[in-house]
Amino acid sequence: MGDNNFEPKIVAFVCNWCTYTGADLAGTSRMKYQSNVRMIRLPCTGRIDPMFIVKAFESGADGVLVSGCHPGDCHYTAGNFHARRRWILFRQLLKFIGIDESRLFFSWVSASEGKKWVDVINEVTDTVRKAGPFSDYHRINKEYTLNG
Amino acid sequence: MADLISIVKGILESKKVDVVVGYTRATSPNRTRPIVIRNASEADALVIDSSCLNNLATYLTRKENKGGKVGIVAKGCDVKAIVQLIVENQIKRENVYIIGVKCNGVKKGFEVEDSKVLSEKCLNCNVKTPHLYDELVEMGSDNLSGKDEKAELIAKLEAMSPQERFAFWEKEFEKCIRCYACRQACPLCYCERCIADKSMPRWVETSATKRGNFAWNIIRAFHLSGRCIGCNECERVCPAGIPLSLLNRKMAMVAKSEFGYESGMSLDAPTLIGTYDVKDKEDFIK
Amino acid sequence: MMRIGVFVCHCGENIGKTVDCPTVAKEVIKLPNVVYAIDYKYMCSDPGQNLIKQAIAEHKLNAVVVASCSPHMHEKTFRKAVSAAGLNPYMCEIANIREQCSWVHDNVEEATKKAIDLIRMTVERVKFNFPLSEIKVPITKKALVIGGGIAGIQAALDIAGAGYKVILVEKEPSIGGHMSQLSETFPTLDCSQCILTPRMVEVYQHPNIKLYTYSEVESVDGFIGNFKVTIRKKARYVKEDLCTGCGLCTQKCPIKRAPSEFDEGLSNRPAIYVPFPQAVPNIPVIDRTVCTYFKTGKCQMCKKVCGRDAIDFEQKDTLITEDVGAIIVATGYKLYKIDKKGPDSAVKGYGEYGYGKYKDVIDGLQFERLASASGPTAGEILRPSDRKQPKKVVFIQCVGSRDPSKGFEYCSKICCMYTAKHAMLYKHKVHDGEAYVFYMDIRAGGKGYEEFVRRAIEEDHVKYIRGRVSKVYEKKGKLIVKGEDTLAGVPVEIEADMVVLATAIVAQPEAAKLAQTLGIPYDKYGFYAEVHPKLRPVESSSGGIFLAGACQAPRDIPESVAMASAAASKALILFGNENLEREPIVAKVNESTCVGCFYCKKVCAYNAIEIKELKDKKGNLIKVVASVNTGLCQGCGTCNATCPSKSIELIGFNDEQIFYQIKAL
Amino acid sequence: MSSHTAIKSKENMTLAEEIESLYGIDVWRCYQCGKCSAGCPVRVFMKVAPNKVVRLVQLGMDEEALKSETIWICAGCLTCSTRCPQNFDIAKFMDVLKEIAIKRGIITRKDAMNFHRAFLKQVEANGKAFEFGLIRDYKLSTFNLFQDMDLAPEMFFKGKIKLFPHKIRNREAIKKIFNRTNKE
Amino acid sequence: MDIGYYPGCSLTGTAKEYDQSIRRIFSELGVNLIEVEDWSCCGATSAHATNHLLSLALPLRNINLAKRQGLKELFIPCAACYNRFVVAQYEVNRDASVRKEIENILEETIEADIRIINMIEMFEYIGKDAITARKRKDLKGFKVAAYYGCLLLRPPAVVKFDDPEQPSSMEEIIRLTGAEPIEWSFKTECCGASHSITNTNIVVTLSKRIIDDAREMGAEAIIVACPMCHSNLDMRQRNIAKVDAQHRNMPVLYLSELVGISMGLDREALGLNLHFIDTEPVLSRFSTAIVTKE
Repeated sequence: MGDNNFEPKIVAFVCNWCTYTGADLAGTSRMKYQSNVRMIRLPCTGRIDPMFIVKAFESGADGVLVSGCHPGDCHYTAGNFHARRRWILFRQLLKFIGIDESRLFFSWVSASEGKKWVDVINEVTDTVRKAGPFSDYHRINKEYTLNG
Repeated sequence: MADLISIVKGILESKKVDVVVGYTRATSPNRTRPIVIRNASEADALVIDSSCLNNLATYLTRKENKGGKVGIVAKGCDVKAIVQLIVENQIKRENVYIIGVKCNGVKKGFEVEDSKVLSEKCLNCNVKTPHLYDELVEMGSDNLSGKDEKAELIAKLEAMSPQERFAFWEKEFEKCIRCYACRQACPLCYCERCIADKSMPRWVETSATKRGNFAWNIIRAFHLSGRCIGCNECERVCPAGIPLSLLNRKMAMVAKSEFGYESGMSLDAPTLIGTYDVKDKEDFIK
Repeated sequence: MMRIGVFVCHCGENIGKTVDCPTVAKEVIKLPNVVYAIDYKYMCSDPGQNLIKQAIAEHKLNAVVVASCSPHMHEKTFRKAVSAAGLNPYMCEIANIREQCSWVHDNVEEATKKAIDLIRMTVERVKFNFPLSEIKVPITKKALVIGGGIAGIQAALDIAGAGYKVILVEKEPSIGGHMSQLSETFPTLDCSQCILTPRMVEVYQHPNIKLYTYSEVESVDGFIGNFKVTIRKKARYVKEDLCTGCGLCTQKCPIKRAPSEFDEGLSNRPAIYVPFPQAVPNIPVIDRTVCTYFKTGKCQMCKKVCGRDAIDFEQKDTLITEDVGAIIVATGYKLYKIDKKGPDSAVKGYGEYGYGKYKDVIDGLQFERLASASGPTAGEILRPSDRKQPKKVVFIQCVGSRDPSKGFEYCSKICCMYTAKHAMLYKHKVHDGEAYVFYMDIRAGGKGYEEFVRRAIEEDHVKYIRGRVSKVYEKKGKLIVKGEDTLAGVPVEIEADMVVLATAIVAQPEAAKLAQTLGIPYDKYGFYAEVHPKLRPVESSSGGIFLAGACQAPRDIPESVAMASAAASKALILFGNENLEREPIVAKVNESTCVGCFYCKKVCAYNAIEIKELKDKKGNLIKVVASVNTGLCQGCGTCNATCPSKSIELIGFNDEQIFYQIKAL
Repeated sequence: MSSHTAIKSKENMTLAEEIESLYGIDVWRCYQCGKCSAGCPVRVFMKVAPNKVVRLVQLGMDEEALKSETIWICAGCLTCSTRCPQNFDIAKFMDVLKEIAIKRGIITRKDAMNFHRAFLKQVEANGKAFEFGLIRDYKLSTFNLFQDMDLAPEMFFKGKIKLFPHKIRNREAIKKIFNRTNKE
Repeated sequence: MDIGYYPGCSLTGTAKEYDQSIRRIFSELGVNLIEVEDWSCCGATSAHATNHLLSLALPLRNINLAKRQGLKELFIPCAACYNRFVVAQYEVNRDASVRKEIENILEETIEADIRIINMIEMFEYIGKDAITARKRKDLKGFKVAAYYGCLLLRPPAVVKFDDPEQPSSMEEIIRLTGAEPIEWSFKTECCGASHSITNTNIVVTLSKRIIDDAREMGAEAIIVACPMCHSNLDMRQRNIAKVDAQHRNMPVLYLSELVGISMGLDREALGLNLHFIDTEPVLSRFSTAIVTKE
């Protein structure tokens, strides 16, 4: 599926202290990566609400990336631990509903891992590009129900 | 073992409780409905048998009951809900007087005259004798039986491709008319202002669009993850017949397999959300 | 009605090269509520900032979006600018189109498109910003200094000198750190202990400094201005208040052959010992791993001879808690122990240099002890194997440093200098001796450093050979050093009597653990990370925690001292204020919808959620809700994401702001 | 491939670029510490030290590098690669230079080359090495018939050298391998 | 116990005593060596020195043969072959494109997951107890130098065998026989095998340094686990003698021979008579008569 000139729309929810800083580092080191991802900066992965992910798909995202500090490195000591537990559940729920690993991604990227950020972005972008447009969700975004 | 009615009379007269929530015979003979007993004289209306399907715990968080002392007739599954409510600071243990019911399973629906079909929620029951109570009463057995079609369906869904699963739910959620009966019946949906009613911002589209229905059903299932005690009231009351218990049960399975957690079982066990283990699995995180 | 201005920065070529800024400005002006948009070469420059101020006035802007570099760079700058123009600073948001756009993409079209998207999203977000004002938090004007090396000593003295209390925690029995082990110091060759000891004593006697030696930081709670620290005071088995430091116990202790840490194993010490004569405090400690009493339950010689009954075998570790407002981390470094093989022992270790196999192959600190007047040879250069004077000594640099395959990529920085010093000291002590130094590059970029190295070469005739040594092996009692002079392009073999390895400077083994206790980031080597490599070199990314000395990267003495004073001044700047002004990014409860399930309380790492009872006028309870202690709340927003009914929201990152940012995707 | 190597056609590649693109060896890793030369057991037999050969390639003096006898004197003992602080596989680098030198017909040490040819000839023909044939062919190629002749009879007597090669059954497979690996 | 066996060319010729001793002792130890069907040469130095692909294709052909025979482990006593095999396996497992290339050359898919075992690992594999149990003669007082050479240890990241600079595994096997390994500095130095025929002078120089150091450190014999090292150190002593009048012969034994002797096996059976340097002077004191232990 997915025509070759399809450019996926991807949104990344990242924590301000690790991943966002790591992404800045990738910039200052002039590394290059694909331009499909739109970043939304949050203080901590703990702040990332499952509703954000739903909303992202509702807003036409083909893929969503969630990224923050490595376990133990959380600027707020435990935000990422709570986030991780939340994701374990939420991700299984979405999977059960039909939103799988080719749409939803998670990573730990520290402030010093500019290179890793580049790799993650490219990998995510390639995966989503391969999976093609999230036509399922795009459809329900448009269609009304019988009762609607 | 003392009988229900005398217990209820006793606790009302001794002012142990202000009200008692229980079951009474409904218009059709093979079904019951909830009843709130305020004085001993009314207690004779109470019944307890295999048609006492409802989870009365949902009445405990009703505004009008808050504060006061409530007596409640509760099967094991209902007690799970009570436990969860206590854990989540919605009621105080000392304010609820639990009349536990030793239960051999309740009937599935009332469609059929004198149905012998066992309700699905009873199939894997691990609390036939409630795990928390102040008084214990017995419910007669009319050896019901049934098979767990939902379990099979879950397995079937898991075997499907994501697209197929999506299609399945698209078809189901399409039926949703957003009456929120599921929410109303759920003992653990006690929020005074549900996120679905929040307008700034409007996370969940109110009109019954496909998008809105997905959002609602996803968030409902997620908010109950690690909390749902599996009474299936949501599914029972759903006028559109959406198999909501699939979602709840799936998440309960995840909670069990990932964290060995089962909700509503203990007053002092930590909640699933709100705690963490440094060693939580993260094989899915890059 | 929102009137938003968008300011697109070229950052010279940095953004302008890959993002078509004029087009971006033309595009974003079309966005609803955007009433003004302009691009400019340098928005952060004075004219750039004035541009913003004027626009705010002329176009009655009530919100501003600056599309420029990372908010970590200039968010503060621009927020200052807008507030100067009478707008609330929190009505200004940054769209990062440099670090996360122009610098990481080549394709102008794509980059421009992305820039527009990012701005659109930020514009939507800023519509839901509202004016905020800083939160005031009181400050505990007392500092904790972790590590009693030269950096910690300097920082403690500076802060104490300014009249504030200091808690100094040192994990060893005495303060002094590595500097107390050194013989002379480059480039002046003044005696290390002669300049250090007075400082150590000053610390000990200073009325404002409370010294905890043989102690470690157990846990740290709280935040800038208000830390609560728990210190573990390890059992010394000697009552500090009674001991006079007479030293009788150490003389009488029957155990004599425990390897001395201070002498890097080149000499022995008793089981009850003072690490070195000038130790501060001059109070012994019992090493229970070798003490006969602890092993067999017999002996107690020290107890018998102690006139003050200061020995206490029953002593236990004690936990002390202290409130401090600032923390200075000065935990220093370790030398890479090259005989230890790495996890993948097939590829790690330096077997080719025979360290640990040949007695006369030693490391830099061991040579310091050999050269030190207070050392095991009283400053005479005698090789460990037979205590003979080595006539030919080879110094090998970059052992473990600049070596990705077996050691670490980085340069350890100080080895070039101390090796030159070692060679020089050796030549001064052994006039007829020969000193060879194998080096890759000589890095002597400090005041008087290059001159110092030249002196070693020109006056003391130390022979510098450019090339890494491949192997050291024993033959007929000599250590054969196989090298190549890469300048002459000829192989060289030297029959040496002793070989000194300038091993890499590495982070303390416990560094990562402490970092996690403190909640400060560290690099992959375990060195602590500064917020900004150039402009904020002594600040960790956690407010109120500052870095000094070699715990941040390999540092020499002058640098460590400079960092220490810098870190001290950072703490003093903090103490200069009565209150701390904190960003108002804190959680807020909607009491009308909160049902008091307190999941927010469960996930809060700062105990910032308190239980609040709502009562009616008659005073009867309406309901119980959560409420936020803004002093404790650090603004992570975990509560916000956890709350099922969204009855608690993080100001500055509230649901609406994020919602519309996503919606504008 | 590291960022500083632009994609070029093989023809107009420098030697450095060629060995990086074809063999994944990045000569820029080498920072000329000389540890390879320092430990090289056959260093004394070389006019140009191993690290210098790398340097020549870094400087784009490709001819000089390929012409240096060093690459042929290398005994392939891997001491250099094992100790290189930069994880630069010099031994492989030497092999690669030999391979390229052969392709370009720059062979400064005929003896080594002839030996390899002779050896592989036997393998190609029989599927196994055949000392007698090897030594015979090699000696003929060097016209140094008498070297080691004192050892030969004894080896023969000890049955260490056979007069006739032991051939494997599936020699076709071997032929195929040789043909396919000898492209260009 | 069954185990795959790849002798390699040398063991059918110049190093036949190595093969002989191996077959002898392992039959004693109840190990059944299953020779790879129709195995071919690994290409040795000549291949990897001149043709990268060839140097990978040749060993991998044999690995595939072994796999097809259903072998899980492959014992390769020749250090040179061992090295070529391990490297080839490593290369294709590391780089998919290389794998593809070789698969095209061989016209067959490669499953390079066979466990390759060198001489020393082989002894560790069958278990030190098994060896001690079968010991009939204690070689106490026999001072030997364990010589590893190059190809058992390097490149360390690939062979992942022993500490490349200070190895000790061979010494442990030697100690089982009662012989006493000496500490010396040349155990990993190269003997220049690849130049054996082309540049005898190089070989002579390198071998001489090795032998001299061994003798200085008090060794009566050198123990090797590589036919290349053996033919150099053993055969080339003739040439050394030519350039160094003082040269005294230093017997060079294969590890398998040493173990064989400690088992009290017949020296002819172990092929000791095929050495160039007579081993009798150092071995005569351990009579061949089998001392069965009570």
